[in-house]
Amino acid sequence: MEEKLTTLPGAVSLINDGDVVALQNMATQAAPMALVRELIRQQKRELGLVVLVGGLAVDWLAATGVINHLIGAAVTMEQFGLCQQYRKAVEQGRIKVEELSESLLNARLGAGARNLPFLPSRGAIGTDLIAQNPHNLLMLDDPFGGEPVVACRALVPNVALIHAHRADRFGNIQYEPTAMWPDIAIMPKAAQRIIVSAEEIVDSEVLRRHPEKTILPGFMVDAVVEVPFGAHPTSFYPDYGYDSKFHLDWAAAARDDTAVRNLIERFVLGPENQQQYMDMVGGVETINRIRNWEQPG
Amino acid sequence: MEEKLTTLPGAVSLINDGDVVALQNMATQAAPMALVRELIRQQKRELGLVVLVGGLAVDWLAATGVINHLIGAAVTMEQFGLCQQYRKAVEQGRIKVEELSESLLNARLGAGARNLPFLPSRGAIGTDLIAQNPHNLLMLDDPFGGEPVVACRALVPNVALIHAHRADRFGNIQYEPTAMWPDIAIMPKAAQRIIVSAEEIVDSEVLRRHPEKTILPGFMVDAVVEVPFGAHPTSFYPDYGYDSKFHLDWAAAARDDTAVRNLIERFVLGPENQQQYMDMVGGVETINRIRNWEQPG
Amino acid sequence: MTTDWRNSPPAENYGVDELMVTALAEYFQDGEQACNGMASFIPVAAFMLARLTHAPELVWIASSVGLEPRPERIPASTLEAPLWRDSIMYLDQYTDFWNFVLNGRWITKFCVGAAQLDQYGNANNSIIGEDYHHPRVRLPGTAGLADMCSIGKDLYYWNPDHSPRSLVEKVDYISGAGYLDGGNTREQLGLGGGPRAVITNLAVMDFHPQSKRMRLQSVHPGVTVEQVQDATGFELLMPGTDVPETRPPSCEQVRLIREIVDPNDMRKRGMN
Amino acid sequence: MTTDWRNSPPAENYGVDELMVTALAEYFQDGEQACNGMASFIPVAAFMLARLTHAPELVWIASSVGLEPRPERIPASTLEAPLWRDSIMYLDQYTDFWNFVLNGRWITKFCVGAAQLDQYGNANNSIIGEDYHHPRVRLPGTAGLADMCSIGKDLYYWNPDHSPRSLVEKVDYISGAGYLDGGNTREQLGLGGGPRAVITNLAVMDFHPQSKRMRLQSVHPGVTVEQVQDATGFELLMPGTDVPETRPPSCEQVRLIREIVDPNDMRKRGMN
Repeated sequence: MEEKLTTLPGAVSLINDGDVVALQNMATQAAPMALVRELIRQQKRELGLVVLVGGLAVDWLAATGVINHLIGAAVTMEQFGLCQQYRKAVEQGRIKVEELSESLLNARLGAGARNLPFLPSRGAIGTDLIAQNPHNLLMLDDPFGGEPVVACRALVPNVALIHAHRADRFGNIQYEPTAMWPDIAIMPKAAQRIIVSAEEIVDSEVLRRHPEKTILPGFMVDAVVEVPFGAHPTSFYPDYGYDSKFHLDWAAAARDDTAVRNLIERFVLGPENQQQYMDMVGGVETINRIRNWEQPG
Repeated sequence: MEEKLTTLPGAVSLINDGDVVALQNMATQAAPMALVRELIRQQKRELGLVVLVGGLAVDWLAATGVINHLIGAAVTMEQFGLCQQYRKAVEQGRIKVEELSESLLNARLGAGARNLPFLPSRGAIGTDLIAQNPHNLLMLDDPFGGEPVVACRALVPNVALIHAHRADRFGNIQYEPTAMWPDIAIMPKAAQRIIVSAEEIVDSEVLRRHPEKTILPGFMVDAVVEVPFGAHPTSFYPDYGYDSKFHLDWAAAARDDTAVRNLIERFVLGPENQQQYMDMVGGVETINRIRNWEQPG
Repeated sequence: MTTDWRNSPPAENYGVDELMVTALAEYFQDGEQACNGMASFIPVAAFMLARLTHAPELVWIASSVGLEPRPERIPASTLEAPLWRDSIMYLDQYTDFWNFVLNGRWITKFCVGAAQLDQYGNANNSIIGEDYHHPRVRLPGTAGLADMCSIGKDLYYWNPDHSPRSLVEKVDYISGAGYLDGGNTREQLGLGGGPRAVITNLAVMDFHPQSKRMRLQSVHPGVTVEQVQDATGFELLMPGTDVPETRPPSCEQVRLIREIVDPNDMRKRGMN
Repeated sequence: MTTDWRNSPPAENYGVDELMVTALAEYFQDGEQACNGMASFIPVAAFMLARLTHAPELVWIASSVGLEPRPERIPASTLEAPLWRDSIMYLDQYTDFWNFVLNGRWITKFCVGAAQLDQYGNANNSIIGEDYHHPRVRLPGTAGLADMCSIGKDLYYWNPDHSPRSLVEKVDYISGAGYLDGGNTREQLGLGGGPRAVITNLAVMDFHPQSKRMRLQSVHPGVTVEQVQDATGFELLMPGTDVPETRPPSCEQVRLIREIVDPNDMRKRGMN
């Protein structure tokens, strides 16, 4: 099997300015945050993002000018509120948004994965989403005489970024049983390249003990990197919960550009590796807190 | 939760003459054979079958006049050869066949599951399958200007019959990691009713230990029956292998109507319950053999 | 867990959050399936309460992930694992949940919060302003709302801040189809289901069967019809008779909410 | 497992089954993905042999279920668990395998057996006879063949019984699209890929680049061109030069097939 193991800089160097990047992310869950920080460190520009529900990662990428458009169903940090940097960028016209409902996004990605020109959905009929987006969404008559559908044009992201529980050095990717959102179930299958960070790199023999947990075969994966706590500050069930303190600090700062710059400098640009990052965000104290899924209130 | 536990006769009494029945079956694998035998005992008539790849079950149902049409991608017992009773019935015009490729069948069932009028595929373009079947397959232009697709009309079977590893009395169905063919992954989701036989009925607490193994929620399932070795003589990984001896005996008899009647009488109509059936097919000797996946040659 | 909730007298002390929970819970019955999404403390409390009282057979799919979970109490997120980890089944979103939802036979009722809701029950969670590409406010986005609104579901809107900002004559952007321009304009698109009720901190509304305009159904105890109308950005239709009072929670319902379902008062986070 | 297969001399004693395995194995290279279906002993032996010799990085998806399995030997079924149970990944058919296959970037070569194959590489596994609803012979059905033939795959037909019954001028029913009526008729439907080679017990054939008619590529040692033509139900095109001989298996290849890959001679079950 072909070697896919590399470093964070090496993995992210596979991404080009202008790429459309599918990002695993559900509000406060399971985002490949170490890969996202590396995107910022490498000063990528004019990226498009594909998200089901983007969270803090989107706010960071908006704050640092990495992205200029977003295709997705929502951007929010759930109980930590809206993503203020993203919101401001959209309001100022710096980020264009192609808003899709979940079924329309799933259909666009499903078509991309299966090399179909489109897949139909019956969701979102009657909303403004469809008339807004004639390039990718068209009403289509049912050839069998039933109700019309929304034809959703195939979406093929250039890259998918995901975080996984474990992988081998050949890019076979395993995931523990958890909420399998479409961002992990269909985005990578639609993308041209797949970059994975994993909590741990293990011997292939470990994967063979549970072949049902393998979600992506090595031949589909372009790069894999070992990054413990690579989803911090988002949660990564069952390993660790989201970091409330970190999210609250960001939410408190995110309307203030200076405060934002300081946080980005401190947590994104400052640490030279994951170990330094984890020390910076609280080290063992934080690790113990998120491992116990302790949340304030 | 609502009680779904019943008996084989009770479960199969939910099926009406003329129903279209989706049958889990891959050549020699994982067919709900106890439910199939009960269909024959209850002398159901004019059933349609939906199969991905039908095997011995289809031959039994053809031999006993239970089915008069079949929608599927193939019927074969792999190394045990073609299903001769089915073959003869088709050649004599007693069973009509709507032959679909796997991607077309998946598309028809996927549309049925998701309440869409159709789903597209690019499979089978250029074959005679499409012109043969204008009621359910139509070439359709891509509204975005790309290549045309085959629109595959939604298929909603009246009933899906499946065999599972375990279930609770409320119809929550669990499956061990194995080959998840489309007959288990999409057929039940498309069907109006679901009838399940399971190797064992367990307390719901047992299911909670592995929620990722639950493949169907109780609210979708209409009836569940405990039938140990309910897939015999097909295999049911990891529990037991296919019964080569049984398949060979059937294959040797299947061109001879008298021999077929004798086997049906002996194995299908004779035994009054699963215990008697298992005794009839060789009891402990057979059980030990199939548990060890021992195959001749 | 059996409690004498049927004979429990009306509570004297309760919060409007608790009243919203009990009002919403009434719509969910045995044999139905309910699911919740993000930041949905009021619906989650309503489902959990319904299961403890009148609808023990209500199926709950927590976070649209976990079937029949048993969280000890409502945690700080209605999307994260503490809510659903102890489940009978984990639903894969792409292959399970969306198949079940789109099928049309299951999960026929859906609870929604919307930044704007108009007199025909159209919902907006996308943008405030005139220009989609330069909005005055970028809202989170439609997520699954646009789907739920167009695939035959009955929709129950909860709104903890009944105001002319949130209940508007016309939404700036339709990110969830209600009755569109009213009358039969929704039916003409072949859409079943639709908005059924709007439960706010002041009142409960439904929709007129023909015109599909929003109609006052009941006012909460202590709230006047005038207060409701003043807080609404369009003219509410009135019911044929006098406007009744929303049934207050019973003592037992309040006890269950406070002691069992939500001792950490997460539902108050849903309130403004 | 490293063996000196590169310098191994041609075998003197080998069966045509072993020659078919080595001929098919040549088409599969490092970095590609191969999958097999039912009763596919010759292709499975070819993949396993290729991985032991020239293509150690050939990815194998056994039974279209199991990624990189390590069966001790070929079992009695190429679809059942003994082949794939020791895998790195179990591919769910509906959500994994068909997504990967349809995607077009992976699993670009597919091995096929067909009851009838015609001069343009159209395949029939459906019916023999004139009347689809009253066929003379009901064959098993197309299974995944119709898909593989239309979604841009390169197709490799194996046929252990080269005869006018199996190689026919025109198939009774097209259950797998080859070059249709030849020339550019396949391209006109927007179909990429197509039949690349036909490996029988007598010869190897390919297809003429323009006319798309089947063309003799090599005859197996000891077989004459006349024998091949006599056993074919239509006129075979001839290569520009003399018809070469199919390369026989090497001693080491034969040893690997007999001792490691298939000591139970399952591949002979694929022979008539």
